[in-house]
Amino acid sequence: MSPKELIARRVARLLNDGDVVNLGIGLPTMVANFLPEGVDITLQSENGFLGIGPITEQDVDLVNAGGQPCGVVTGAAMFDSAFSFALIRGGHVDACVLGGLQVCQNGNLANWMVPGKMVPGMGGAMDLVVGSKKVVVAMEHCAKDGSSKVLKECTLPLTAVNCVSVLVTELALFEFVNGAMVLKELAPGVDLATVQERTEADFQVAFDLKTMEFDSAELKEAAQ
Amino acid sequence: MSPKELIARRVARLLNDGDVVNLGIGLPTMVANFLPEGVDITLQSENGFLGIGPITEQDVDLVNAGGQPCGVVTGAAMFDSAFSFALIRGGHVDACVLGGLQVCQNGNLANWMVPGKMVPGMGGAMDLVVGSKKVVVAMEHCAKDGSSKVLKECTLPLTAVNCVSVLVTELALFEFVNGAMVLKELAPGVDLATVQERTEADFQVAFDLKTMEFDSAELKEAAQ
Amino acid sequence: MKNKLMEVSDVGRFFRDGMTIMFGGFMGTGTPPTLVKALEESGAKDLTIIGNDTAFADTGIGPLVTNGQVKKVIASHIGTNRSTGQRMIEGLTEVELVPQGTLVERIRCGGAGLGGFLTPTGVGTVVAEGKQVIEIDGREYLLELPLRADVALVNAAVADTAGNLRYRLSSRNFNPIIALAADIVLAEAGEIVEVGALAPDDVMTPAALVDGLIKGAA
Amino acid sequence: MKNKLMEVSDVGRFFRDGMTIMFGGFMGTGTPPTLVKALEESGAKDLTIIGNDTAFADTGIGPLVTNGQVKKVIASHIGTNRSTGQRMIEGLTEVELVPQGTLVERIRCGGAGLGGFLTPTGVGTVVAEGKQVIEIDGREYLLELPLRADVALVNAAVADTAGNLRYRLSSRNFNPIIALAADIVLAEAGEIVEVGALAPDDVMTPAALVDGLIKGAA
Repeated sequence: MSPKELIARRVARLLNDGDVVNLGIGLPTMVANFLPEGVDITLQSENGFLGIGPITEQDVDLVNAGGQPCGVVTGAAMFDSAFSFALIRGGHVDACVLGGLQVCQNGNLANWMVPGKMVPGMGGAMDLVVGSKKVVVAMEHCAKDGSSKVLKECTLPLTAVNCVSVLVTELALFEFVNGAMVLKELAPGVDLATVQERTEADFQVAFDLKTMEFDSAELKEAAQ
Repeated sequence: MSPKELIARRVARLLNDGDVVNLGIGLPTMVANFLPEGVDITLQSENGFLGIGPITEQDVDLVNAGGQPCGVVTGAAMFDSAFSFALIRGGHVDACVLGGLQVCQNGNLANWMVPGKMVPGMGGAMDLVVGSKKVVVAMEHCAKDGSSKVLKECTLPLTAVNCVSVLVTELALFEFVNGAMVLKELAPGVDLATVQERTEADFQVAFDLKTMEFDSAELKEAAQ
Repeated sequence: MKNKLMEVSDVGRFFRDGMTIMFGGFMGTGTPPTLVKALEESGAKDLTIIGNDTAFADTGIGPLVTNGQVKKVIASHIGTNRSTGQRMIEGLTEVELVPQGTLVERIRCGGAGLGGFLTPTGVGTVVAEGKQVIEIDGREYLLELPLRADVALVNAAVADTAGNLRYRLSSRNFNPIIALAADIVLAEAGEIVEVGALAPDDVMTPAALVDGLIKGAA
Repeated sequence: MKNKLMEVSDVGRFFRDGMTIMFGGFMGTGTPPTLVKALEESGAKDLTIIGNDTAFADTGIGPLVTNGQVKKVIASHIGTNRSTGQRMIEGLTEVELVPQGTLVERIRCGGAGLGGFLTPTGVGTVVAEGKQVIEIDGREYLLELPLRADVALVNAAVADTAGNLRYRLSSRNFNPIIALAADIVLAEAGEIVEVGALAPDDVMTPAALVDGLIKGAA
């Protein structure tokens, strides 16, 4: 199982049956492939609909929030962008899953800009992390140069302050509760010392620290 | 021609071809009957559509802003109340015509409440008079007790300040220009002295004071 | 997608004394009759109701006021229901009158996660009393605050079993707006169809907003 | 109702140097290709363009930026059109980045006659710079101001000759919102039908908002 797949599989198990979920571009999109049996979620696309589905035939008028051709499920509903962000800001999205450049110990997220290098714009990310009931950041624990992306304080421009509910990396799962960052789970085969070493942020360790659970069918599938 | 009919006929000639118009309940509703030949206006109903038309068959889901069954013209469009008032407040209604309890010389209007007596609520009136490009008040010049309804200052709770563009009564037509009230027209057979006598407000008299014009076909029709 | 269809008899459990209830409708047109009846029969009292008007004494939301179940009304117009005015004068029911455009925008605001908005409506009138006035580009605006409710009662023409809704003609009015502004959204539709029977572009309120659905009179 | 149908060749007269233009579309989907082409061919320059993104170098609104007709971009995302970023770095085009929800709400605000709104989005970020922060019930909000344009370029799937519009699937996006926020609204539709062919409940933008209509590619 690649680090990204592990992250996506763990995030998928955070979602509840009946949830309305917005998945960001890239790694978060993979989450849809790993939903547990019996978990029925509705995917929101911030460009204007509920009910993203697998693509059946390409339609020039139907793209997802990444601008890519997509499909819709039976029972999907279309709307305009003002309505879409009324849904997002208004708490009608149960969870959003986004990638991150940096997360810091008080739950700030930076994921939209590297000054002087990458200034694509925030798109809908700032609204999503402020409005969604649960904000899940799905990212690799360290940057390519090995430096930690889980920091005491973000150095990049923020997407929002105190917004992250859960951070899932290939090493660990953290929850942010009342301003505190709490290590709740370790990835299979990862020990606490490794997480501490690769994390700049100060975090608490849950009394009931666990190892991420994946069911056997899942692990079998991933091994293939 | 009754006073009300005269008012309605004069107001009808204030509307321009292509205008979107909101007509209030009562006297203003009559205006639709007297549109000049070739003047195509679209009537807005603030409960949610453009294109009020004559009733053809009663439909339980189709009422006007007075709650009365109505019809729609070909090409009508329905929408929700938030959209309806976006149209109204946003300047997409060219003219609204409302009744009045009092109008004062600086263009304030009172038309929704008589304390201790009548407190029905303002409905959409406050939005209409603030948002419409042109606000026409259509009312009888004096109250039943003979007192003027055209005052130096309104004594009843206001609908809005400085909002009236044109006031049409059975005696006269006034325009409000840069904070000044100007008598522009006299009703047929009415002299300036009569208007002065029945008006408490201070007003200017236009250099080109005219008598209201009705075309001969109209007068003939009215006489029948 | 989850099936939201329930029996009318299941609806009563959503109502409690002291709740705030939003309802769709304009003088009764577009007010869900079966849901209002269920609320009436639940006997819930001390209600705050939010909607355009209180209709007539015996139609729309009217009977709830007449019955004395309502502690407070937030509406733009109460003139057609004499019992509302009478109870207001007798001090039995509090009435907050809000301009219609401001009322529906406050509800939209509550549903859209906004903290308030600036409107020119009501400046210089009694509506401005106690409100912050903010000047933008030389024009004065009132800062109006969001409205939300515990339960919204929505009337649709057609619903699929998942709760996608479609409205008809002037019965749309406040319905799609209140569907975003309450913790629990109950809808009534004259016609119930299978999921998929409403094309995605024909849905006016997405199923995700609807918690419970009943079949009303067609 | 007036017939709003015109030839593409009639459209150029609406464009002038220095104008502010809003356009529908999300990465090009729902951007009216024929109207953008007409704007491009008009040669109008020093434009301010307002829309969700600048699409790609050669699709949607992209070519206008690439061509150097655009002085300023107000958008939520410019990452997919390299020419926008490049011109920004070279100081040739000013870029104002606005969160997508705030952007569309600012446009709605401009079209709805509101003076501004309070949003939690952007609090504590660079987006808050220079903006008034207002606290409501203990939560901080940014006061965001309305956006309007001289001309809006709208893309519809179907239009009747009076200008009633209907959108299709995800090409709806910003289109119905910008149709209220500009002095002149020009629409393009792949299919033009007679007045009456669109049922009143199927219209998504009423004809009264549309000033000119052209037949685009289906």
